[in-house]
Amino acid sequence: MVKEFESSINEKDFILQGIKEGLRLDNRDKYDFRQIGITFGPDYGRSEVTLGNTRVLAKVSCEVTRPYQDRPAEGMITLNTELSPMAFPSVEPGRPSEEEILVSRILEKAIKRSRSIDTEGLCIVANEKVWSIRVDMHFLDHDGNIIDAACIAAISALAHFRRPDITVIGEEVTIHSIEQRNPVPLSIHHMPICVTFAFFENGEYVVVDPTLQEEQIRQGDMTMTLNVHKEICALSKAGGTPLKMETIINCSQIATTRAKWITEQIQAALDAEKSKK
Amino acid sequence: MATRADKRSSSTIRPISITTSLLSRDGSASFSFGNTKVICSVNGPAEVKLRDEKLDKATIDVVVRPLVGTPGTKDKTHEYILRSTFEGVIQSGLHPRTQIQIVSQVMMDDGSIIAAAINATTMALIDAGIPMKDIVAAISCVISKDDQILLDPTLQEMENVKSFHTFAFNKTSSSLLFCESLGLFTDDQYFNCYEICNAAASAIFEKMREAVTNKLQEEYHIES
Amino acid sequence: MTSNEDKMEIDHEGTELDVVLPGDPINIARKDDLKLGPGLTLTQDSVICIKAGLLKHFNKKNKWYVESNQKRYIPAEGDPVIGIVTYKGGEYYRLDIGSAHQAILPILAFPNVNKKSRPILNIGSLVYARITLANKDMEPEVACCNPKTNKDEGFGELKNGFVIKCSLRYCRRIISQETEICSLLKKLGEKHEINLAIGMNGRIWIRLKSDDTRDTIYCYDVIKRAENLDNDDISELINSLND
Amino acid sequence: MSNVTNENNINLNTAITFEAETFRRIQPEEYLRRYIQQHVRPDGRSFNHFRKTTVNLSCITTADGSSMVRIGNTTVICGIKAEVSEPNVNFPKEGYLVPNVDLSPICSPRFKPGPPGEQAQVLSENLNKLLKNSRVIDLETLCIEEGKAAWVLFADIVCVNYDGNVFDACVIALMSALMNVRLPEAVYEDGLVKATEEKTIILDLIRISYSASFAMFDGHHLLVDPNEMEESITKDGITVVVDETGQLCNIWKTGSSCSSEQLKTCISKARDRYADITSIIEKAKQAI
Repeated sequence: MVKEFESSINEKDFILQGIKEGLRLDNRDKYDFRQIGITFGPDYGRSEVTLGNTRVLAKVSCEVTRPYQDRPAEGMITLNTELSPMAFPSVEPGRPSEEEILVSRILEKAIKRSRSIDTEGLCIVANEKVWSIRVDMHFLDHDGNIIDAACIAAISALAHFRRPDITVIGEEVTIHSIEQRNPVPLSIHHMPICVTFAFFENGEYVVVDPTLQEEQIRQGDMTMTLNVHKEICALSKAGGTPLKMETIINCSQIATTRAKWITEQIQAALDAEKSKK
Repeated sequence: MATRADKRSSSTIRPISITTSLLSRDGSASFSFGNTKVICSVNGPAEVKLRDEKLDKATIDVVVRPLVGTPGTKDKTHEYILRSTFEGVIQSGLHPRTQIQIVSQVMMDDGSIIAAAINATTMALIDAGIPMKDIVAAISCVISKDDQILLDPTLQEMENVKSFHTFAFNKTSSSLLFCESLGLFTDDQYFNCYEICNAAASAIFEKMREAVTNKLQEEYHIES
Repeated sequence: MTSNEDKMEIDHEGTELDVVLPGDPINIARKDDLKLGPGLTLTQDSVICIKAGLLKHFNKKNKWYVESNQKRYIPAEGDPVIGIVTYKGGEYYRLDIGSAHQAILPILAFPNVNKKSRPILNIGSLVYARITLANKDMEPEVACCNPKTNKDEGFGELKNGFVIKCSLRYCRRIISQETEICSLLKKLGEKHEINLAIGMNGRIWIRLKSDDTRDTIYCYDVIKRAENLDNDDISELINSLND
Repeated sequence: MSNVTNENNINLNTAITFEAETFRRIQPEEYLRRYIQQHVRPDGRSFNHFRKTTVNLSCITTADGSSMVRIGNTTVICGIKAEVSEPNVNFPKEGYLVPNVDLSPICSPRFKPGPPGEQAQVLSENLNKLLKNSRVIDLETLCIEEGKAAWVLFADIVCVNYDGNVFDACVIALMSALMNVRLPEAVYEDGLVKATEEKTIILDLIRISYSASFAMFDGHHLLVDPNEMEESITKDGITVVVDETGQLCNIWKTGSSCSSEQLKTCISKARDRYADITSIIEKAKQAI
């Protein structure tokens, strides 16, 4: 159990002073994201995202299972966001920390609850066999804003994923291997993108995509999940300083432009991958 | 010599790639055999939990995370393998009452995962500057249905084989540190695999030396 | 550049790279008055290497050591370090210096202090101190004054400014005044008046006289970037400073 | 042997002399080294001497097959319970054999209550891999109706007394319990499985494999069947599993280095051990 690295008062004061003057250590503007790197794995559904020094790996896999009784004709999506001691040294394997619960809840809302993936399309034989899609998130390095990086990784992995093709004759289901029939992508309605804000001095100063040092001194944070059509899927403001309505509206404008920019980055990476194949 | 699906001869290893210091931890490294890739991070010697504290040496804590699914008994066994293999090699007596935490994460799974994890751990420990009296290299092989020994098998080559072997050797005396052999095999087959993997291990040690040399050249800006 | 014993001098023993890995046996001709530095150890009869890095030796003094780099600091006596106060006790402060155990800074380890005039440090403040006791079985101890001269020699609390985190080797290079980095810092000093405190534990404290945030970030960036540059890149960096 | 007075035979180069028990507690390694130098072990055994092994079968009436194995003080009980369930969708013709080792606090104070610790999980995993890879039982013989119903054999192994070398005891217990299993006739009719009252069907096992474990001390002393004290000092060791034809099924070696000659001796000793165990099991079979 290694204590989270605490910075000194001098560093905290300096960063706060910098934010007040609109200056950040890595010379970013207050509404800018860090450099995003998306690399897709040799196998389908594997995406490794770097957001500055924050690094997240998402792996999508599928299997055939029985559906839930109350939704016999719908597939399932499960998300595993266990924090790894690689990125969070002070985490105890087994006992989920408070941060882990917050992160997994936001990602759950962003990817599952927002109906981004069409689950009806995952049904094979009603209340017999459905596809169960599993997204495993692995946090490799944490330099702030793990939520946005994880969301980009999950969405790009789901978009990159292909499941084996199947033919159904009555009860009989045959699953074709990748060599026989080329695999089928998931049907994605829209791409929810998380944009995280950090607030300082009772909401007077706002910063997008905070680094770990900025996260340590923020007084409040908010994560907006929205898609490229300017629709808000989820909004999480868990405690922290109360914010005026204008700040939230102002943040939503910034969030829409950022979400559009990120979606373009994901699309560019996907197209590059397609042309490489 | 029946060549394999990816045109390799039976005793060639897939292309090895090693990168170090890629994470913000004290030491980190990624090791890959072709499409099998494992990232390992080392943190320490650092603060230890009171209940794990040992008075005369460092506590070695290992966490192994699979690529898919939640960690199960298979990963717990890999943790036990990594800890027992490296406990004999790390000079933990130099840092009493501390903890050296090794976290190994599978990035791509195309066979020989435990061998890649052991090699990644060696490189991560070197990157973290943890004192060791020797280093460890590991390699796997299978004996196929027609009694052919295939070195460094891919996931596909590991299905319906007669037996599957993983060996880990140390560098100086290249003696055996870890071995797991499963399936049905005779003594000669076992010792054949032992020799082939021993030779392959020294090739991996050369790759490790090359990686360290390249990194040092970069750091000291001396073109070799 | 011949090295003398007392100054911590990096000996530029030619450019031929003698890379060693843990476990490599080192064959040493002269066994008499052999001095083994960091990274090497004696087993039964032979010397083996326990860290990866470059093997260096001074044949005059038959002193051998391995020059390696790492991020995790291992306390060594006499090292100046930058610590963060994490606990304020009656008799001592506890500092986090980035090593396995936190360092103890006794209240009396300040120049001309007595029971009454206590130094005021609170949790989270930065302290520049020298390691007085370092041993693997005990918690390290630091002090902010030189017991002989009872002067603070620059040690004590560091007020505002910022901290650069870097590898241990970079700090060693700066402290040993390698020419390129010296000239870089001098050049930087001409533009902005800076004072620096170099901690051997991979932390460098930087504060500009003008306390201007923009310039401090500029200097922070220059020093951080110089870590991975080689000598001629650094001179390029120096020329680029003029504009 | 263990309470030998230390005045006479331990050479007195060490100035201070201890009561044997305190010496063992302070310097366990040195204590063991003194014995090994005299080619004897603290409990009086020679290096190649397995502890007294006894097996008795069907000791649990409610289980479909059970056995209790004692190797010296290490006591392990295996109970196999058969149930019916749907076969895996990818292997419609196969039943399941699920071994699980439980090292509960009863057997030794080192185990805490709660979920299985690392050692228990490693034992279960190694047993599972042994069964799967060296095909002890053809899982298709457990199939009742393809794709619909198949037998699941839950093999729960509980360690009652822990005194080292639990893996050997578990392997013997599992194999002997499998031999002891009696299953009822089962037939599948439109969604229901009908099983006859008396249980007569015996599992046809393709292979019976037994294991032998060794501890390596100071790099060149091979101690057979280490007890708890020896295991805690030498930490890890070698386990060799052979089957009735003498073919190797599994070699598992962790910890400090060893040479191939030592591996050869372990393999030959494992084969000798195999003969002893089969005779013990034969005796146990007549006993029921």
